[in-house]
Amino acid sequence: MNRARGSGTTGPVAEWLASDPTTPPAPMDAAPVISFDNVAYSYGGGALLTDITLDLAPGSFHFLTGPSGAGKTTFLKLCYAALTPTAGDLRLFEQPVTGLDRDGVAHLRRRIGVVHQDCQFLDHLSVAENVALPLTVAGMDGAAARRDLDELLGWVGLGHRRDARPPELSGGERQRAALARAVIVSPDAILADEPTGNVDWDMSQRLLTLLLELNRMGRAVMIATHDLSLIRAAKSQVQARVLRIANRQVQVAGAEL
Amino acid sequence: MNRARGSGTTGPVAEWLASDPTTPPAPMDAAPVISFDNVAYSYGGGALLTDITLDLAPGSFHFLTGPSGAGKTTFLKLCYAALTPTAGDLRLFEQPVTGLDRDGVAHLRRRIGVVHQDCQFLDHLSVAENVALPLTVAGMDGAAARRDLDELLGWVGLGHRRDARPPELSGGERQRAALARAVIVSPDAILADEPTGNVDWDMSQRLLTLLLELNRMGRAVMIATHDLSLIRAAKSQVQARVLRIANRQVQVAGAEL
Amino acid sequence: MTGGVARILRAVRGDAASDRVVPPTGFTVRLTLFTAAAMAFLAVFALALSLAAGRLADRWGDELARGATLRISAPADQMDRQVGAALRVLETTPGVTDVRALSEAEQRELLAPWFGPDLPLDRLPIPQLIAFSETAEGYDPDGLRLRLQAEVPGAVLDDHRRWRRPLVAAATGLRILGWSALALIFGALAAMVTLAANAALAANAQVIAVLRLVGATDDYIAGAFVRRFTLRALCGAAAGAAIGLAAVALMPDTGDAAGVLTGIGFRGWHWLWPLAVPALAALTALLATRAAARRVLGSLA
Amino acid sequence: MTGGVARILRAVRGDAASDRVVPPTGFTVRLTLFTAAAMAFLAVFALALSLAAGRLADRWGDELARGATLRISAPADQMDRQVGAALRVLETTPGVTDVRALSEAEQRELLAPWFGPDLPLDRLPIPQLIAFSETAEGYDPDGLRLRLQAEVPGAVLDDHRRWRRPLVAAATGLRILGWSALALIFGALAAMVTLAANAALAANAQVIAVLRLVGATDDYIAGAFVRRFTLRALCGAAAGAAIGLAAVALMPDTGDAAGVLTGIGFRGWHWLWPLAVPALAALTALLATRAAARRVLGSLA
Ligand SMILES: Nc1ncnc2c1ncn2[C@@H]1O[C@H](COP(=O)(O)OP(=O)(O)OP(=O)(O)O)[C@@H](O)[C@H]1O
Ligand SMILES: Nc1ncnc2c1ncn2[C@@H]1O[C@H](COP(=O)(O)OP(=O)(O)OP(=O)(O)O)[C@@H](O)[C@H]1O
Ligand SMILES: [Mg+2]
Ligand SMILES: [Mg+2]
Repeated sequence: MNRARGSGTTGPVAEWLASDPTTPPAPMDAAPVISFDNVAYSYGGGALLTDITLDLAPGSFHFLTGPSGAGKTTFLKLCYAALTPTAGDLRLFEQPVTGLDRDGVAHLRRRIGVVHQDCQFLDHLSVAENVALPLTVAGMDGAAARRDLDELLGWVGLGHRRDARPPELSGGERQRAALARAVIVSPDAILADEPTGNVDWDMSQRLLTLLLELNRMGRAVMIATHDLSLIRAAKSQVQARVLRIANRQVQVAGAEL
Repeated sequence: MNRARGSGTTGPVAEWLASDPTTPPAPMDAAPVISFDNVAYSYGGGALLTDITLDLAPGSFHFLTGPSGAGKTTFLKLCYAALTPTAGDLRLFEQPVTGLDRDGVAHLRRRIGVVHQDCQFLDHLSVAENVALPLTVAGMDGAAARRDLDELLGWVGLGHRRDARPPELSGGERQRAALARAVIVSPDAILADEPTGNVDWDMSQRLLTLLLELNRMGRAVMIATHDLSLIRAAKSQVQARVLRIANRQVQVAGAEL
Repeated sequence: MTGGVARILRAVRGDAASDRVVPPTGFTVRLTLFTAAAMAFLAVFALALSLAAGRLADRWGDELARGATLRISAPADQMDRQVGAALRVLETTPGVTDVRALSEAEQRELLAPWFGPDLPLDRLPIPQLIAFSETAEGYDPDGLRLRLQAEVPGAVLDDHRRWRRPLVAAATGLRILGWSALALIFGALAAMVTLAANAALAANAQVIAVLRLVGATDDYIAGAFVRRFTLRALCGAAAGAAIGLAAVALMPDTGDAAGVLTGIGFRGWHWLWPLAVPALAALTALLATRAAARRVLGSLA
Repeated sequence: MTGGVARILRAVRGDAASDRVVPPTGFTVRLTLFTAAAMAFLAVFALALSLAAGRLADRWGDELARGATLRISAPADQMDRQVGAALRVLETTPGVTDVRALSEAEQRELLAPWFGPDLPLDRLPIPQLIAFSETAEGYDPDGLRLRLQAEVPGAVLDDHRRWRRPLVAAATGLRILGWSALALIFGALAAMVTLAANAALAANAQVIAVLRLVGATDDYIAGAFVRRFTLRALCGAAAGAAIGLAAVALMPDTGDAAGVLTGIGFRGWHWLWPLAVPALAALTALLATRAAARRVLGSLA
């Protein structure tokens, strides 16, 4: 895809949430957002992940499962260039990660929204400022962006907490703020690590809806989770692929899920 | 109860795990471990919790549920004196928390094992040292304690990671280490905040078993969670009470769960 | 107070477990080490300066300023009588001591630079000099002048006071400057250690939270920080003081000729003073860190 | 190099957004402020000391040490001839300049402290003094003595060299001491700012991780830290230098009499020197923080 993102596409939350659910998904034969070719990773001891060959197309929706400690977070970190493969060829937006310098990685991150498993914030800024951080860093915080911010905070149920400091949030509120921060710039790819581990069922459905809408607008979405009911709920609404990490391999899970 | 805990009872993990499941529970009419009398709490704005009147008996098993942001973590923090009630009378081991000085709180914490929602560790120590930290602080780290430590680490599936540093753990591994740390001294009360939010179903059953064993030995256990299947699984094995926070009140949920 | 001392001693004695439990405090501790060394180095210099200035002030005050002379010019036949009268006057003046007429040899020595060693003193109408000292209380030069005018008409009192005052004032000022520099240096050390300890404690808020969670008391947590900063301040200050002492010892000593700074250095038991610097630095660090730890721990839940 | 300067300027110019995004760095920044102030204060003093020592060394080297005297004792009838011969010898000696026989009034003034003002110079066999100066190259005292021995038997050369050398050496040593103290002070400032910046960066590892996660570049992150530390160093050093200047200005100036330290102070355009101290401190802080930020950011993923 490689579509240049001008300021016009900045955080159009209103647009996503109002978007016609029948909008056709982005063509699946476009250039992959993330492309693994025989990638392996090891933290120094034995290999944790080997032989990963996989393409994430724009507009695709993936779940990532596997037992605790299997390597889900590690896999996601490879996807946003926080880790570099120990072997194989990994391309993000068609650029090989091994050829990226630190500034290259920084600019790449602006096209990828990430929800960390342990959501981290700038504790001296308000929740609203934290959610708007990707806009601030990219120098895109205009009036339109601010309107979108309000709407997004309302959707994830943080409208009344927008002026709180992150340490004053509950666990679930932090996760929602992290998700809001990840999607505020409407990035080309959204990677979420257990985004619903600390929220109740109703809220997890709300968050899923948000991600589904973004996916319908052509964004690639990948969610690492061990919550099978979340996967089932999503599968009823979108054509999602479930990846399973087992025996150091990333496999596409069958229909049993 | 107020039973003095000598060094003989230090971390007898072997004992719990091998303990006869028919061991009679501690008498429910003993003095309550934690006793709320018309307690209220507010972070400064409106009241978050009001009118809490509740006793936690030794050997009792409680679940705490409620939507995200309802006050589950806040309630637990009151239970281990990290917060002081803004109104009402709260007693921990029959001592009023308002009469406790900082050293009093410190000594109280040695009788209460806590699993924080965001598990925090000392990043410069190994996982094993972190799990043994309550023993170290209390000056009880003898050879027996070290044997128990190994067994406990094995049970929560961290035997092979014992020499890793906490930042090198996966999200689920951190939660398991936090639970192990909370139970290592076999404290009189165990308070766990979403202890299974990041682990898969099999592991959550393993962790539940550990807590059930401790409960069978007379320890009071309270688990805040939004995972209804965990509650269902526990209810089939123990007489657990489910508390639900709604409308700023802590209510005992009916049989519908 | 003794309870406080016992607590301090207990705090310093150490506990390997609690030392290990608090993480290496990296830069802030290195900063303390460095600051203590730099401050001790400066303290040794300030000390040397103060002591040298003190010696100078004493010397100027005692010898030079308190030595005065009386010059008697008279016809040869009246000389002995006038000298005798002057000696009597001086000996009865309160505040005057060590009165002594200069011998011929002494006068000759004083004049040699000007007239060469073979001056025929006996053939010249050279005045007689009477040297005397002043006690600590001093004498009244105007009263003395009046008495001499009446009894010894040929006497001229050479009072060194006119250039004594600024000199002694300068030396005393220098000594005050040295001691206030010392106070300033220890104040700066205390401030820097406090800030460094605060920074270390603030950076370790999570560590403190974890330790409180598992039941560590404030003393246990603070102890590790206090010991670490005190020990680093002691080591740093010892190194700094040693370097400072070496530098002072290496300074060229040109004796009295060259004035104040070149006379810097320690004499006799004064060499013991700089040894107190590391101890004082450690004490400063201990108190500063304890105060900081107490404040930070109190502010955390 | 100009690219580097442009980058530095860009870094200092500031960006409100990135300044806000980095949290207040509390104690470490306060530490920088304080350190810069203390160091600037000391730097001003060291500067004053160096400049005063420089003045002293120049004066001793030029005036005092280069002045020498020749004393001629001779029978009255030979005096004029010998003085004339001595003047001729001196005027033809390389390295000797400003040769001048002292007038009667000058000799009287020199002797007044000893003999009183009404000394009958014409009736006394008083030697004649000839004063002369030495050029920068100096003269050969042994050669001069030999020539005088032959032509002016009554002449005695009073060469001040024997006490000139240690004095000039001392003043020069003092000047070197002052400048090395300055270098040391700025080195210490750089070390402390580096350590403080490192501590600040290390304490903000989470902030940096969050900023990197949302796509902030290293320059953006480092810029906020660099600006903050540079500004604080500038402010602190300005305050410290101002206090130092005030202290120097308030020191009692007893003129030449009191030697080195009491003559401390700035003369003429030398007052401009201390103004450079804050600028230099800011530059030091800028470079130190930039280096620290680059290192820490590079070590974080
Ligand atoms: N920095 C590191 N250094 C060494 N080992 C690491 C590091 N980070 C993770 N690991 C190890 O790699 C394995 C995979 O970790 P990862 O975080 O990817 O698991 P995960 O699938 O996300 O698990 P969870 O569901 O518990 O979050 C774990 O065993 C973990 O201990
Ligand atoms: N320190 C604080 N200051 C102000 N408000 C706070 C503070 N801590 C928590 N809150 C607010 O109090 C409410 C309850 O928080 P709490 O953490 O107890 O919720 P919770 O039930 O644990 O939620 P979750 O399931 O999301 O963890 C939340 O709205 C939260 O924003
Ligand atoms: Mg993970
Ligand atoms: Mg919570």
